[in-house]
Amino acid sequence: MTASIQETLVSDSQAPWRRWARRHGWTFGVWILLLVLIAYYATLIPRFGAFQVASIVNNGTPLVFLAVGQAIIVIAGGIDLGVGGMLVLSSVTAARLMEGQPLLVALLIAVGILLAAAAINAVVAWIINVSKVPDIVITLGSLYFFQGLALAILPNPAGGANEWFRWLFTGSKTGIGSNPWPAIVMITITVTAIGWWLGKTKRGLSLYAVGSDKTAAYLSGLNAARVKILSYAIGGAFAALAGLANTAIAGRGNANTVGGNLTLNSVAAIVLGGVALTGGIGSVIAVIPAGLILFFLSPILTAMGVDPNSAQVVQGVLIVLVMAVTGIIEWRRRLRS
Amino acid sequence: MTGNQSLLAARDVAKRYGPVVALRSADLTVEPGEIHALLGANGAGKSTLVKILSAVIPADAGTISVHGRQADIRKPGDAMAAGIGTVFQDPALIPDLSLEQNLRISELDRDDVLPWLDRMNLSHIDLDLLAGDVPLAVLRLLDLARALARDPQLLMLDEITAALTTDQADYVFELMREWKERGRSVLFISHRLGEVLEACDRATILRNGIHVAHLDLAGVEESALVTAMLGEELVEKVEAAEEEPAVLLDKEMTARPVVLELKDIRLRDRVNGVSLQLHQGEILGLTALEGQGQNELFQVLSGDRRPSSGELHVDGERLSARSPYDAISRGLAFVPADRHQALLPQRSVRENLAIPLYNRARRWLSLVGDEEERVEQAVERLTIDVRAGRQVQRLSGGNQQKVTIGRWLASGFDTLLCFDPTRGIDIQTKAQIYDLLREIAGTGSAVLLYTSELREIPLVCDRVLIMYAGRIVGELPAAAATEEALLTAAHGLNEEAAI
Amino acid sequence: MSTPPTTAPLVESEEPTQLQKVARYLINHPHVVLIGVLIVLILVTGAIESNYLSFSGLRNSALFAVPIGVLAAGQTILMLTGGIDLSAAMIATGAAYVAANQSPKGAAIAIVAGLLVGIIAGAANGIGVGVFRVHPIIMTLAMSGILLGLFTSWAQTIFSGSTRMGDFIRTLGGGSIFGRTLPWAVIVWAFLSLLIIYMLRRSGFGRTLYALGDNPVASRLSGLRSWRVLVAVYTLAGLLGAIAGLLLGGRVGAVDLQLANNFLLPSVAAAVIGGTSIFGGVGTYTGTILGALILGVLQSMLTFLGAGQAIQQMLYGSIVIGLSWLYTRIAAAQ
Amino acid sequence: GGDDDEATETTAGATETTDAAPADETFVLGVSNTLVGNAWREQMICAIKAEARARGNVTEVVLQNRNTDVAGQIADIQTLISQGVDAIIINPADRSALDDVIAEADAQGIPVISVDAPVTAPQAYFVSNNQVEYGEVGARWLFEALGGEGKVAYMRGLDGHPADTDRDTGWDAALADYPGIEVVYENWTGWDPSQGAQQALEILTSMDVDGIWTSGIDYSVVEQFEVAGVDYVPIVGADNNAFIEQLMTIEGLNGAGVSNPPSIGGVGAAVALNILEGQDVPKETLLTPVVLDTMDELEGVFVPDLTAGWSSYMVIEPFVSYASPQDVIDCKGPGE
Ligand SMILES: Nc1ncnc2c1ncn2[C@@H]1O[C@H](COP(=O)(O)OP(=O)(O)OP(=O)(O)O)[C@@H](O)[C@H]1O
Ligand SMILES: Nc1ncnc2c1ncn2[C@@H]1O[C@H](COP(=O)(O)OP(=O)(O)OP(=O)(O)O)[C@@H](O)[C@H]1O
Ligand SMILES: [Mg+2]
Ligand SMILES: [Mg+2]
Repeated sequence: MTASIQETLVSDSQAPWRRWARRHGWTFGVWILLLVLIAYYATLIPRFGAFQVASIVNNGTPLVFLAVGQAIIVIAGGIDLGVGGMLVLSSVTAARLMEGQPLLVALLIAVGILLAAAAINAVVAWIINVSKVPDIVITLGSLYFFQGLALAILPNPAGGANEWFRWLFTGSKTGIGSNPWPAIVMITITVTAIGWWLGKTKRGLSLYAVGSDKTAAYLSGLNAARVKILSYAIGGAFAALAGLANTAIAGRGNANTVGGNLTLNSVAAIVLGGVALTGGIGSVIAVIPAGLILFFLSPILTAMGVDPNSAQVVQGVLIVLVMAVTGIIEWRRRLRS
Repeated sequence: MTGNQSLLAARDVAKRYGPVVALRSADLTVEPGEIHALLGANGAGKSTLVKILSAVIPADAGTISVHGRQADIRKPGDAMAAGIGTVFQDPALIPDLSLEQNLRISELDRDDVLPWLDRMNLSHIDLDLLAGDVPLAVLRLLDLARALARDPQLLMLDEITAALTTDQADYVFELMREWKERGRSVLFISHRLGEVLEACDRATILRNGIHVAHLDLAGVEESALVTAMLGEELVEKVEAAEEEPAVLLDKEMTARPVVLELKDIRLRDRVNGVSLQLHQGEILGLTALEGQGQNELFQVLSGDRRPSSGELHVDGERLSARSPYDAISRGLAFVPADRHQALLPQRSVRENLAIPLYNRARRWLSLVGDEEERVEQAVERLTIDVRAGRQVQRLSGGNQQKVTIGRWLASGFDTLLCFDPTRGIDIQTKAQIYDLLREIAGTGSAVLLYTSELREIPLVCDRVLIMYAGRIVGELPAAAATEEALLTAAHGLNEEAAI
Repeated sequence: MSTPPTTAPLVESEEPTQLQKVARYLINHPHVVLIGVLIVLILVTGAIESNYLSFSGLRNSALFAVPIGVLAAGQTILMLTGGIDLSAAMIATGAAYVAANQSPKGAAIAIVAGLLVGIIAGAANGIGVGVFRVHPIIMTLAMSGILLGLFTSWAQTIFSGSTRMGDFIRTLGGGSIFGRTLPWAVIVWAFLSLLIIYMLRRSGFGRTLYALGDNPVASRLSGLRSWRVLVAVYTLAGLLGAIAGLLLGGRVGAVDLQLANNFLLPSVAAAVIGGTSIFGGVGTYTGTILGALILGVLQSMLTFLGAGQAIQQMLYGSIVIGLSWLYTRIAAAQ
Repeated sequence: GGDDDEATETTAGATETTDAAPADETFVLGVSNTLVGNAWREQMICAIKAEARARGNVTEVVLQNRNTDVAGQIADIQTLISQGVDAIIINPADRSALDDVIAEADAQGIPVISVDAPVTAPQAYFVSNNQVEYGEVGARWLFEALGGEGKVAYMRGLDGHPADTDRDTGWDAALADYPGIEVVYENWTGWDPSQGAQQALEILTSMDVDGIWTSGIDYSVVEQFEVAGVDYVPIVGADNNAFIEQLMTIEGLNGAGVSNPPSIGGVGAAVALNILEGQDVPKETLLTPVVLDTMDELEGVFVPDLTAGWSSYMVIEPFVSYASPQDVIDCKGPGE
C-alpha cells in the first residue's frame, strides 16, 4: 500500500516542471503569443510607437474586462450570455448620467453603476438558483432584457462622459492618444486583485470548488447557490466595467451595439485563455492576453494585406485550430487518468 | 438507555423521495465512547440517515438531539459545529483543486491534518497534488483525516472501507479504536460483516427504512446479523448461493481452448509485463492491493487505452483495439467498478441495457427487432427492480450495478471482464452476482474477475492471479486461495509462489 | 430468484384527491402546460388585434414558427448530445443565398446546391467537435464567422448575380394549397417533425444521441464511437439549417446575407422552452415544436403591439426566462 | 443615362478642378465599415473600390470591415491611421462619438470623409444622400397616390439610427400637409428583410391598409402580398434592384422607388481623391433622392441579374469616374 502512495508522490514530483507546465503553461504561452504578435505587427506597419501601443491596449480594454467577467462566472460553473447586454446597459447608463458632470460625480456614478450591475446580475443568478433552469437559458433571456432596457434608457445615441473619466481608461481626455498607461494600470490592478482573491482566499477558491464538483463542494460545507450569486455579481461588475471603458472610449452611449456578438467574443476569449467551459479550471491572468489577441487579430491581418472577409475566415480557422490542439490534449489527459 | 445522556439520539426520522420511502421511521442512539454499527441491505436507508444527521438533506420528520439537547441542524456547517464529523459514501474532495486548496475551502490547513495523515502512513503525501490525480482509496483516507481534524464528538463513516484494501482498512479501525478510548463515538457503516463484528460494540439494523434491531455485538454470529438485515426468508437463498465453490481442476481447465491471452502487456510505469491465459468456461480471479496497475490493465483489456507494448490475443487472433468498440466487437465485455462510468443516469433501464446494440451505424435506422425480449430476459435473469426504472439514477446502487452487467447479457459477449463488481453491494445481491458469473462460465463463456474482496475468490473463481507492482506475482487454485495466502502474495512477499 | 429483492423501496399509495390527480396529470404531461401557455398567448394577441383571431392570423404565426421550428430541430438533436449550433443562422442564410443565386439553373439544382451548403458546413462542425474535440460553442461560433467571411466575398465572386428566389422555392416558403389555407412550409415542417420524432423515439441513432449526451464515458465503454455519432448529427443539423434557410428565403422572396440573423437565439430558445436540456440526455422534439409555435405567436403579438425594439426585447427576454422556469418546475415535480 | 443627370444635383457648387498635385503621386485609401453582410454596405464598398481603381492613382484600399460598435469603429480608424493611409472613408456608427478620432486623423494630415450619415466633427467631409428628403419625397408620393386619403403603414428602419431619425423628420413634414392620411401602423424593421416580411404579412392579413411606406425593406414586403393573397396597395421603397424588378414586372403593383444609392461610396472616394490631389472640395456633398416610378425611369436604372439587395443605380454622374455599373459589380480595387 505504502508503495503505491510512494509511487503517486514520486511519479508526479519526478517532474515538477511538468506539473508547472500543466498548471501555468497555458497562461505563459498566451502571454508569449501576444508579445510575438505585437512584435510582428510592429514590422508590418510604417510606424510603431506609443500611439500604436495605446490604440491596441485602450481599445482592447473592454473585451478584456468583459472576458474576465465571463471567466469568473465560467470558473464557478456557470456561463453568462448576458454580459454583452450588461456592457451595453452600463455603457448607455453611464453616458446618459455622466454628461457634463465633474469628475467626482462621474466617479460616483461609475461606482453606482458597478454596484447596480453586480446587484442585477446577482438577481439573475438567484433566478438560476431557484428556477433550476440552466445558466445559458436564463442568461439568454437576460441578454435580451438588458439590451431592451438599454434601448429604453437611451433610444437614440446620446450622452457624454467626463473627460478625466475618459482619461482614466484611455490616457487621454479625448479618448485617443499615445498614453497606454492608465489602461495598463487599471487592468493590472483589477485583474491581479481578483486573480489573487480567486486563487488564495477561501471564498475565491470556493468558486473553483463549486465549478469543479458541486456535490463535493456541498459536502465540504460550501453553499453552491451563494457561490453562484457571488460569481455572477462579480462577473456582472466586470461586464459593467467593460461598459464604462466603452463609454470612455466613445465618449457617448449607443444602445444599438449588438450585445450578442460581444458575449460570444468574451466566450472565445476565455477559451483562448485556457478557461474550461466545464468550470473549475482556468486563470483570469491568462484572459488578459487572450482578450487582447482576439481584439488584435483583425488589425494584424489587414496589415498583412489580407482582405477583411478572408481575415474573418482566417480568424475562425485559427481559433478552431487552437481549440483542436488543446481539445485533443485535454481528451488524452482524461484518458490517462 | 435514555436519550438524555446519549451523545446522539435520533427519533422517528423519516424521509421520502417522491414515491420512494427512504426512511420510514428510524431510531438511532449513539452513546459516548462506543463504536456503533449501522447495518442494512442496500437501500435500507443508511446513507440517507447519515446525510440527514449531517444536515446534507433535510428530514421529513423526526427529532435529533445531541447530548440530550434538541439540536437545530440546518446546513452541513451546523452539524460540524454540533461535533458531528462525516465521511460520506462518495468522496467530498474537489478534483480540480490541490489537496492543500481542498483543505483551505474547509477552513483547515496542512498542520491540522498532517498528524492524522501520519497515522495512516500518508504523512509524505504531496499536498500540492490535484485531488483528481489521487487514487480513490487515498481520497477516502484524506476525507477521514479532514473529518478527524475537526475533532468531532461523533465520527460517521459511510462505507469507508468499501474502497479500501485490508491494510488501509486496518489504519481506519486503529483510529476508530483510539477515538473510542478518548471517550468519543464512531458510527460505522459497512457491508463487510466480518470487520463490523471485529470493530464495533453495538449495532442498529435498518430494513426498508425502519430500525429492526438494536443489538450488542458481543458474541453475535454473522448469520444472526444477516438474518436481521434481510429477514428470515431470504437467508436460505443466500446460503444456497454460497455453498460448494465450483472449483475445477487445473489440468481439466488448461485442456480447454484459450479464449483470451495477454503476452507481456506493458503500460508506461503502471503495468510491467503481464501475461496470462483465460480458458473457455473459466472464471479467472485477479486480486491486488490498491494501485498495483490493475485499473490500467483492465483499461487495456477493455480497449479504453492502448498498451505501450505487448500483445493481446482473442481466440488466437491478435487484437489491437483503437477504442472499446474494437474490443467489444471481438466479444470482450467490460463491467467497470464505478457505476458512473457505466450508466446513462437519466435514461430508462431499457435504454441502458440496449445501448451496446447500437454501436454499429447499420443499426441506426430503426430499433433492433428483439430489443424488448433481450431487455426483459436480462431483467429477469438479474431480477432488476425496475419500478424506478424510468431513470436509472433512481435505482438502488445494487440495482444500478446489475444494470451494468445486464447490458452485456442483453447484447451478447464471449468474455466478461468484471472489475470489482460487488463493491458496496449487499450480501444478497452479491450472492446473485456470484450465481450469475458461474452460470455464464457454465455456458462456455469466460470471466476475468478482479476483486478486492478476498472472501469472494474461493466462492466464484477457478483460479486466481495476484498482481503486485504491475506484475503477476502469484497464481493459486481457488481451493488454496485462503485470505492469508492471498494477502502475503499481494504484498509481493512470497516470490516463490510466482511462476 | 423470481421474487423481487425485499430491499426494494416501499412505494406508498393513498387515494389522491381530484385536484392532486389533475396536478399529477399536468406534471406527467408538461406539454399540456405548454399548449395552455400557447392558447393564452393567442388570446392575448387576439385581445390586442381582434382580426388576429382568424384563420389567416393564426396561419401567419404558424408560418413564422416554421423557420424557428426547423432550426430548433437542429438545436434539439445537438443539445441532446450536449452540443449546440451557433452557426445555424449563418448556415441557413448561406444555403438560401446559394439556392437563390442558383435558381436560374432550375429548382432542383438550386435546392441541391442550398442543401449542400448545410451538409458541408454541418459536417465540418461535426468533424471539429467529434474528431478534434473542439467545444461545440467555440466550433460553431467560429464556423459562423467563417461562413460570413466566405459568403461576403463569394457574393461578389462565384455567387455574384441575382438573389431572387426561384418560383418553386418561393411557393414552398410562402405558397399554400387548398386556396391559401394550408401553407406548403407548414406541410414540409410537419413532415420533418414526423421524421425527427421517429428518429428520436424509435431509431438506434436516436438512442445514441441520448446516450452520448447523458454520459459520454459510459457511451464509449458501451462501444459507441462518439465521433461517428457527432459527425452524423452535426451534418443532419446543418441540413436542417439549410432547409430552414430555403423555407425562410422562399417566403422573403429574395436573399441577402442577413436573412436569418435574428433566428439564431430564438431557435435555441424554442428548444429550451420545449424542455430540452442544454446539457444533453433529455428532451423531445414535440416540446420544441410547441416552443417554436409559442415564439411564432409572440412574434405576431410584438408586431401588433407596435412597441419599439426596447419593449420587444425586454418582453422576449422575460418570456424565455418565465417559460423555461415554468417548465423546469414541472420537470422537477416529476 | 439621361435620368442620372436630372437625378443628381448637388448643394454647393461642386467641382472646380485645379490640377495642383503632381500627376505621378499615388495614394492609399482607408475604409471603415461596421456592418458586414448588409447588401447596401457591400455595394458601397464595391463602389469605393471601383472609383479608386478608375482614378488610377490609388495603390491600395485598406478595409476595416467587421460587425462592431462605435468603440470598435474608433479602434478601426486608429488602426487605419497606424497603417499609414492617406485618406479615410467611413460609414459612421454614430453622429458625434467619432469626433475625437477624426480630429486625431486630421491632426496627422489624414482627411476623413463620412459617407451615408453625417458626423459632427468640423474637420470631416460629408457625402450622403439627403435622408430627410428621402423620407419626405417618398411620403409625398404615397400620399398623392392615395389621393390624400387613407390608412398607411409606416415601416421604419433601425430604431435610433441617424438616417432613420432624419427620414422620420421628412415623413412628419410630408404628413403635416395631408390631414386625410391616418398612420395605422408604425414600427421598426431594423432594416432586416425577414423582419420586414413578417410585419408586412401581419399588416396585410390582420389590418386594412391603403398604402405602405418602407424604409428600404421593400422587395420582401411586396412578396408578402402574394403570401397573404391580398390585392396590392401603393407602396414606397428604395432603389433595390429586386424591388425595381417587381415594380416593372408585377401586374397591378403601383409603387415608387426612392433612390438611396450605396454607390455614394464611390462619390466619397472621388471626394477623398480630389482632396488628396489638392482640389478645392466642398465640405458637404448631398445627393437629392429621385423618385423612380415611371416605366422608363425604372428601365433606365434596372440591372438584370444583380443581387437583390443591391441598388440598381450605380453610376452617379458627374462625381464618379468609373463608367459602367459593371465596374461596381466587379468589386475590384486597384491591384486586385
Ligand atoms: N431519485 C430516486 N427517485 C425515485 N426512487 C429512487 C431514487 N433513488 C433511489 N430510489 C429507490 O430507492 C431504491 C434504493 O436506492 P439507493 O440509492 O438507496 O441504493 P442503495 O441503498 O445505496 O443500495 P446500494 O448499496 O446498492 O447502492 C431503489 O430501488 C430506487 O427505486
Ligand atoms: N436522491 C434520492 N432520490 C430518491 N430516492 C433516494 C435517493 N437517495 C436514496 N434514495 C432511496 O432511499 C433509500 C435509502 O437509500 P440509502 O442510500 O440510504 O441506502 P443505504 O442503506 O445507504 O444503501 P447502501 O448500503 O447501498 O449505501 C433507497 O431506497 C434509495 O433508493
Ligand atoms: Mg449508502
Ligand atoms: Mg448506496
